[in-house]
Amino acid sequence: MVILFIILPLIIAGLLPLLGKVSKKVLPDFLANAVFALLLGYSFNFAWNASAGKTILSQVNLAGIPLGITLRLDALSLLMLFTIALVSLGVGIFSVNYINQEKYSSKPIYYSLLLLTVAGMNGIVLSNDLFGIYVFLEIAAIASYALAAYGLGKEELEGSFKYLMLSVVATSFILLGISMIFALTGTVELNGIASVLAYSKAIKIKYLIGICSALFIMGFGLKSAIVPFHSWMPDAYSKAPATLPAMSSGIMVKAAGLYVLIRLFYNVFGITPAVQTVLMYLGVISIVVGALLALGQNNLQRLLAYSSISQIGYMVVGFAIGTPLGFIGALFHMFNHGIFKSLLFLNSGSIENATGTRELDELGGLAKKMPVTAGTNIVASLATAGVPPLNGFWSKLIIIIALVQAKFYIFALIGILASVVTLWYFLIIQRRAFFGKLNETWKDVKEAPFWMSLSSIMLALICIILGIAFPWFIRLWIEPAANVLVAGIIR
Amino acid sequence: MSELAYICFVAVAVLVFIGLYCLMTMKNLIKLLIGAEIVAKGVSLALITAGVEKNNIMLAQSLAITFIVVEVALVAVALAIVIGIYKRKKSLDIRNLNNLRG
Amino acid sequence: MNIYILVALILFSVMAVFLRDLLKSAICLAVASIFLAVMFFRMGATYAGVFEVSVVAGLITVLFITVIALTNDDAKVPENKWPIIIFPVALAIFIIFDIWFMNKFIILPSKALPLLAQGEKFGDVLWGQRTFDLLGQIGVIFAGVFGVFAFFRRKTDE
Amino acid sequence: MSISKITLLTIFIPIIGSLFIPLAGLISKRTRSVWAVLLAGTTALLPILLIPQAFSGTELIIRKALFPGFDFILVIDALSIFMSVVSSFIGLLIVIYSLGYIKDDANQNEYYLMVVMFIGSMMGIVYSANLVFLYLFWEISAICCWRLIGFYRGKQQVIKADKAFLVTFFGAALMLLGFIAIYNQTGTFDLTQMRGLAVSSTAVLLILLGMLSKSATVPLHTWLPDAGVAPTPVTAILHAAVLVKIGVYAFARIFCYTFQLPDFWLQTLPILAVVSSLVAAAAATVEHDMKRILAYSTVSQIGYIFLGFSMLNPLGVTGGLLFILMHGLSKAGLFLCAGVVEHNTHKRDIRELGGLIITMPITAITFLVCALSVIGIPPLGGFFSKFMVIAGTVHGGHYVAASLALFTALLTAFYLFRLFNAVFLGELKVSIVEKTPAMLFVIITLAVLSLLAGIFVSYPARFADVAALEILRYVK
Amino acid sequence: MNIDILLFPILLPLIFAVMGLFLKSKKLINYWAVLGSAAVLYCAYVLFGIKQASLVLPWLGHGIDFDLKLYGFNAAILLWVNIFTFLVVLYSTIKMETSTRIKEYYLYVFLTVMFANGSVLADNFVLFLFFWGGLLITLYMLIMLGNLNSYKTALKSLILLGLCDFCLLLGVVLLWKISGSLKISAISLEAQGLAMISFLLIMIGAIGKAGAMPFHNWIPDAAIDAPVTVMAFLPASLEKLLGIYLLTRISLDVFHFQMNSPVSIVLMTVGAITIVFAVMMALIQKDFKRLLSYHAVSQVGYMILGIGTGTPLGIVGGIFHMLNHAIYKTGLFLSSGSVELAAGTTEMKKLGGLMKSMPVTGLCFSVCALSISGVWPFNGFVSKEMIFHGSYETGYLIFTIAAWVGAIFTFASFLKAGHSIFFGAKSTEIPEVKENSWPVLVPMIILSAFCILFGVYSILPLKLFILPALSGHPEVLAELTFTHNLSLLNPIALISMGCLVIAFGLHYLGVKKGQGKAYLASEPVHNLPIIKTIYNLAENRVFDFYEQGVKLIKLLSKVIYYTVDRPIDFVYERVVTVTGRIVIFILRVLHNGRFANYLSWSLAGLMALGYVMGTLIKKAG
Repeated sequence: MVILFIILPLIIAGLLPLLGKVSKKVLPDFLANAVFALLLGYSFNFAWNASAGKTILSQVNLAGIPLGITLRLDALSLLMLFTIALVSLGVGIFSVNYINQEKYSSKPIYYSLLLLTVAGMNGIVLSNDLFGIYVFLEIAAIASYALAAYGLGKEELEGSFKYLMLSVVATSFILLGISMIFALTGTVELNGIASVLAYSKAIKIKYLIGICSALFIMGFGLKSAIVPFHSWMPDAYSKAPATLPAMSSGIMVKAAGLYVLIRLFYNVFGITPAVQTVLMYLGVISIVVGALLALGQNNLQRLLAYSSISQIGYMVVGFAIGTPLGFIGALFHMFNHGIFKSLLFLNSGSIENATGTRELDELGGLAKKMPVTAGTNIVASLATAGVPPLNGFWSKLIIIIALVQAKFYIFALIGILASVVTLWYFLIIQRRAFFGKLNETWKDVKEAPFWMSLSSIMLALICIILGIAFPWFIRLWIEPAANVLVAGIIR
Repeated sequence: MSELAYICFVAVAVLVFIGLYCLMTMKNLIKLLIGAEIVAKGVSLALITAGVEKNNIMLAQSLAITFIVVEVALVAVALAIVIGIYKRKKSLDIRNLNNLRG
Repeated sequence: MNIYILVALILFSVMAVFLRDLLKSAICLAVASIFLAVMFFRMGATYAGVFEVSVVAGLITVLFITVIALTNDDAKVPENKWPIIIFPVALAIFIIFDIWFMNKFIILPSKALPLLAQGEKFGDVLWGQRTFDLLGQIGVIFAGVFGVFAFFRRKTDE
Repeated sequence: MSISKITLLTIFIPIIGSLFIPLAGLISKRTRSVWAVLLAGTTALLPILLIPQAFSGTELIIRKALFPGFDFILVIDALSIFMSVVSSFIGLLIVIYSLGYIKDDANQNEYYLMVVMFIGSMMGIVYSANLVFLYLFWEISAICCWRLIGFYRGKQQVIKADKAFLVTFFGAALMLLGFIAIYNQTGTFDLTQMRGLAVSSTAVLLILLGMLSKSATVPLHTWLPDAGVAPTPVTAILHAAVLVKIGVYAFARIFCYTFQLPDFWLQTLPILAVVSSLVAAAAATVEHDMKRILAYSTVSQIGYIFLGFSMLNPLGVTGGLLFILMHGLSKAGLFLCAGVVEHNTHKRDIRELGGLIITMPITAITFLVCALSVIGIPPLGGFFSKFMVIAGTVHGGHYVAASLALFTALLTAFYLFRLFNAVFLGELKVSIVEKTPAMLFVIITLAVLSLLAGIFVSYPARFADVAALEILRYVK
Repeated sequence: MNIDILLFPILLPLIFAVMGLFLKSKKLINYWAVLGSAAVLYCAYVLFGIKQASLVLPWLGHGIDFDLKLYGFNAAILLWVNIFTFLVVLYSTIKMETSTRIKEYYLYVFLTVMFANGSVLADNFVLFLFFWGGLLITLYMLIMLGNLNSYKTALKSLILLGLCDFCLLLGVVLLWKISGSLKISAISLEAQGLAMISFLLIMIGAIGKAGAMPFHNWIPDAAIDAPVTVMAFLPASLEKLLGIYLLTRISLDVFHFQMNSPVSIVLMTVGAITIVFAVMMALIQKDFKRLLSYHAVSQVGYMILGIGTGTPLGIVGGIFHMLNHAIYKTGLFLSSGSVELAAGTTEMKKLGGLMKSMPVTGLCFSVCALSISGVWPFNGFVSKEMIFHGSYETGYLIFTIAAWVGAIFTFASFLKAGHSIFFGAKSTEIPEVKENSWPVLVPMIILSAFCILFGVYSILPLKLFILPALSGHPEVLAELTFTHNLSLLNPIALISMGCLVIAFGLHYLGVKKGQGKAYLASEPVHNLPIIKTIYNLAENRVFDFYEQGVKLIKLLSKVIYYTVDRPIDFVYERVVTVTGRIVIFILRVLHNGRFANYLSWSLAGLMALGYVMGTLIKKAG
């Protein structure tokens, strides 16, 4: 029942506002998190199948009547499902306390929006249909526009509006691309497109595919915030409730952006050196620009947004190399980034929950008052910067190794130097928020409530454990997923 | 490519151009949404044209219909945001929406 | 004939963009939608045409007008003059570029119009092949509804 | 216990044990201190059990398969045992010293956690024969340093901590790139499989940058003087015992023991080492801050170790290894003496101090002994190490380098005595007596050891000889 | 346990030094020290009797062994080292009585003895350096025992001698490289090329220890700051012995050089310069100890000159002069200490006419002073004559003349000193003085006796102590006859006598000009036109190698610090951060929050993408 990944959150999302009349807090908390946990557990159900390299093309039946739904579950989509479930569980647990803040309220609506984003992402990941990808992308996107402005502050609305308008343009271009593909091949199913394109070698078709590729890179690139399509991200994140960026940067940019890109280029269109080159450069530019911009930020979430841009650059580069090692590195980094970046955003939520601000220069010395937040933040920061023995180190290492093996020495150097800058801005966070002398204003600040701390600790533990146990994780989850990409065009 | 499809694709390009031109130059939030709508029109025309081109108008229609539903939801949310902004800023000028920068 | 409809569509779109009065632009947009629907009919996409008329020309226009009414009074936004002045030139250049581009990179038009054969029924296609989209539509509608809810919720409904 | 078990325990007892320090701290301060000392003590004791293995002249390789290319490999030979004995022992002394030094400060749990983990990471670096794991432990030590330098949480402290972390991370990241370049060449990170391999100059440059940054050698050295804002035991541990030795150890392990250096670097390295020595010594002559002077002095002395190792002849390498020991003892002694002074007077500017020999005679004498050892005056240990390094340099044919190194030794004498005179001699400006027996015990131990290491130099020298032979086995 | 007898001279002092620390009473310590030095002296005497012995123990590997070797020459040096030690310790029992740090004092003295003995016996260069360098520390500590300012002088000595030691170290290492061995007695090289450099470096170590110019500056300062016993002990006796011992060994055994070879010229030049300039400085001193200390420097010049000649006579003379100098200079310092002990000052201006109240001291002083001035028949005369002859034989008359000039001013300055302190009118500035007790007098008497004995019966020390140095050089021995040295009637001896007369004349003139005040006797020379400015500069330490060196080092350090270190730090602290900030500023300005701006980036990005893709596809075909 692969469809459960989509149906379950969708149904609960629909029910929650109604049930919310019964119980305003406990029930939504419980139901939503139960769904996330269930999805997480359910994704393990397929793990052995997928790691054996099998692809499930599941035809959904309703009481024996076949419905027009074909879902594709291979190791790559399973990895994504797993990541989505894990991060959303973390975010869901975090929200239990977080959304109690006065300015947020209305938990049922909040959770149904959260569930809708999850449903949307699961749909994207499982879809075997280009148009289906678009539709579910819009579900996730619309829900996240609402979440981005959930506090209804004027800056939140501003960020949300820019996010929406830029996304609309992006999705329009995606659709233009889809219609071109449709006009070219007569189908929108991934394997259909792949099999048609596999036989067309004419130069004009190559040009057309090139144009489509450009459109998709722009569209999904905007979704995944690749420079120069990144500008919505800092604006949307800086004032939004911390759970949205955690969700969005943690998984949405990957599921809605990168995943689709690699799926299309490696499994459907077939990779070309042109796309590789373009992606490589975009990735490197993202790495550099994102890291530098993050360095100059004062708002914690804005900083983290730029940091996400930079980290996504690494993944893009990793994917663009096109070697198995590159895939492993990029996919592993994708997973890791989901964990530690959402942890970082959740930390910023904890800080905001405790102090009411996210401006770094107003903070200071919180480590004493909020040891859990500070500790988990160090773990996540160092993991992002690629400091061993945390998970981020291994993924970055693999990407850099792949770069060197593919003879992209300069890019490898840039990647390394950018990680120094990464460490730099994380040290700035540490210095300004946690590691300095206690700012007198915050002498009565308390540690984050139980569920928030729990979720932070959970994610931080994953970072540490993966730092040590990475070989097993790579073997079980990452390598099969990479093999899907290595295998090339799907049938 | 049929002549109809050719003409339609030109129209799609023009519509998208107009929409983007609107998005680039207009200052009123509602105007911007209208621009986005025009782009969306271009896109739905493109979908249908592709169906015509491939002789698969039924599939194209169903895609276009789904697209229209999505469009409605989007516009609804966007307008809700616009009203939210109007409530807080008493202005619909995009130029006032630059508190977030740097 | 097709070309006139398309020209009208474009014309109304342009008017929707450049008319000062928001109400008038919204109506122009609706008219453009109707022209688009006509085009759909002519291309055989009847269901899409109906949807275009009812939903886009109808529902969305209503939404626009409601919002315009809500924000009408003191929301006059001064627009720049130069976009209107430049627009015809830009459009002309774009069209020339577009035609050149399409001729160069995309296959040139062939005279023969294809037969608009209707092999399958629309319902079969929609329900048999695109159920996934319908599922998506449900999700989109949920998202839209809850999204709007989220924006118009009362802060103190705890 | 088997050798391999002892080695694994040496690495993992401090690293894992340190994680329980905060828990012990929840029980009581005393429990925590006892636990920390116990961990450090065990870590100091275990490598000593390995010494017979070192003299057996064979090496033992432990291999735990993980992921192709990322196997966990430990190499146990004279070199690694030598390093681990030296650094864990000094580490233990420093932990004991801290008992007195930071007993009134906040965040002690974190302090002990970081110090003990630091010792553990050093053990990890020393025994790792896989470049990736070497790097891994390398960065763990950097993290610990970062927290330790910023221990006092003042704005300046934290900024300097960040600087130290960034500079070393910068170097280390480039070093990683160098490792990857080698991986690209050989397909493995396993050092034991690459012996005698000729590597490209670029890879050498990249790896060298990492070593230089960690060992605070010119031009990547300025973080070290700035790290003087740390609590003193930390600076001591940073400088003398462990941190800066990491770089030279890695140099010995990677460039002397494993790879063949290109000719260009064989010619350039001595110059680099000597210049580093000289520049740092000059800076130490100009500075006024007690700890900064000592830090620059460390930079300067590290140059000698590099000089010795870069000669790749038995004399130079033995000298370098002995230097690690002698410098570890005496520089730790100097820093801890400075710590006693600072702890009691709360002053670090030598212009504000003076005449302390009257009130703090023990500190003054130990300082003097350690200073003489650092300068390299017999009968103290520093003499032999310096002599052998210079002998090695001359034997390697680098006459100019040797003379410059000696000139630097003269400068060393000059600035150390300038410091000694300013702090302990002349007019008494702050009259404060010595306290805290734990601290005095440690500094006396270090001074006595510096002296004994000189008088009974033949024992460590034999050990160093064995290690040097080991190192040079694959040098043509 | 079987301990080789060769270890005794090293271990005994160590035992006495350490045990001394545990003694409580001052008296006991004094006795303990005398006993200790006597024991060591006895030990040295026994060894002197043995003459030949060696001991090799493994030590550091690489050819660095714990290698001791006794032969005729170093047995003699060992004996003399311990004789001086014994005398100084005996003297110290009274002189240092008032010191509160007597325990430390004896500790350092015994350590000094240990190191000195060790370096004399060592037959391996590293072992030699080990002991040799150890002397630095004890010297430093001994000087520190002096007055409040002594630490500056102590540092000065440490740095100057440290410099010499480092040169020595480099020379040794170079020698090792060249010869492949570290065993002193096994190396035998021609002083050419690299070996010459090595020789010069080791030579610097040797003459630096002996106190030749320009490494002498700490000695006059120490004369003021350090206890006088320390002066008698180290710069006057032990360091001369050791320094010249090393110089002899390297010049005779380790390296060979011909007469008038470049090395020889260098040595002679250093010697001559040291003689002249130091004596000129000595001449004008107003303080007795300071005057003596300059002479201690000046006399080194003779020794170096003698050894530097490369002629048998010169070498023997140089070594003999070393011995003689140690004897009379120790005697002189001890007498100055005696004066200080009794009168409380050593400033000549304040003293006068002490002969009556301190006859023994005065007599001893006179003997030693005549001895140093080279008056027949005291020992100084014999060795100086040998050096004059030796230098004359080289053919470079200039060096001989320099030696003569030195002799003139030496005598003149001692006439001045003796005249102003012991003779002449009784001073009113000091209270009534009394002769000192016997432990002070006995050493002086013994030393004076040696002066006379070695002068009259010079063949005894030459046979007994000096000739062993030349063992293994039969060709040198063959040429050596001592007959003409004892004869007063050869031209060189006559000229030397003439010099003494000139000196007397100078003194007479000076006293006359100074209205009978003897301490002003040197003023005429002092006030000579050009010389006066030079003196002024010298008094302002312009020629002070140490002061100028320190200035230079400080300057150099500053230059390096501000041109290398700070700029590097500047890169980290400023350049990186500021560049980063500028780039970030530009990037942040670009992110101006305008929707149209962001949209235009996206569209421009799309167009660029399309263009790039197009060209790439075209390229790929």
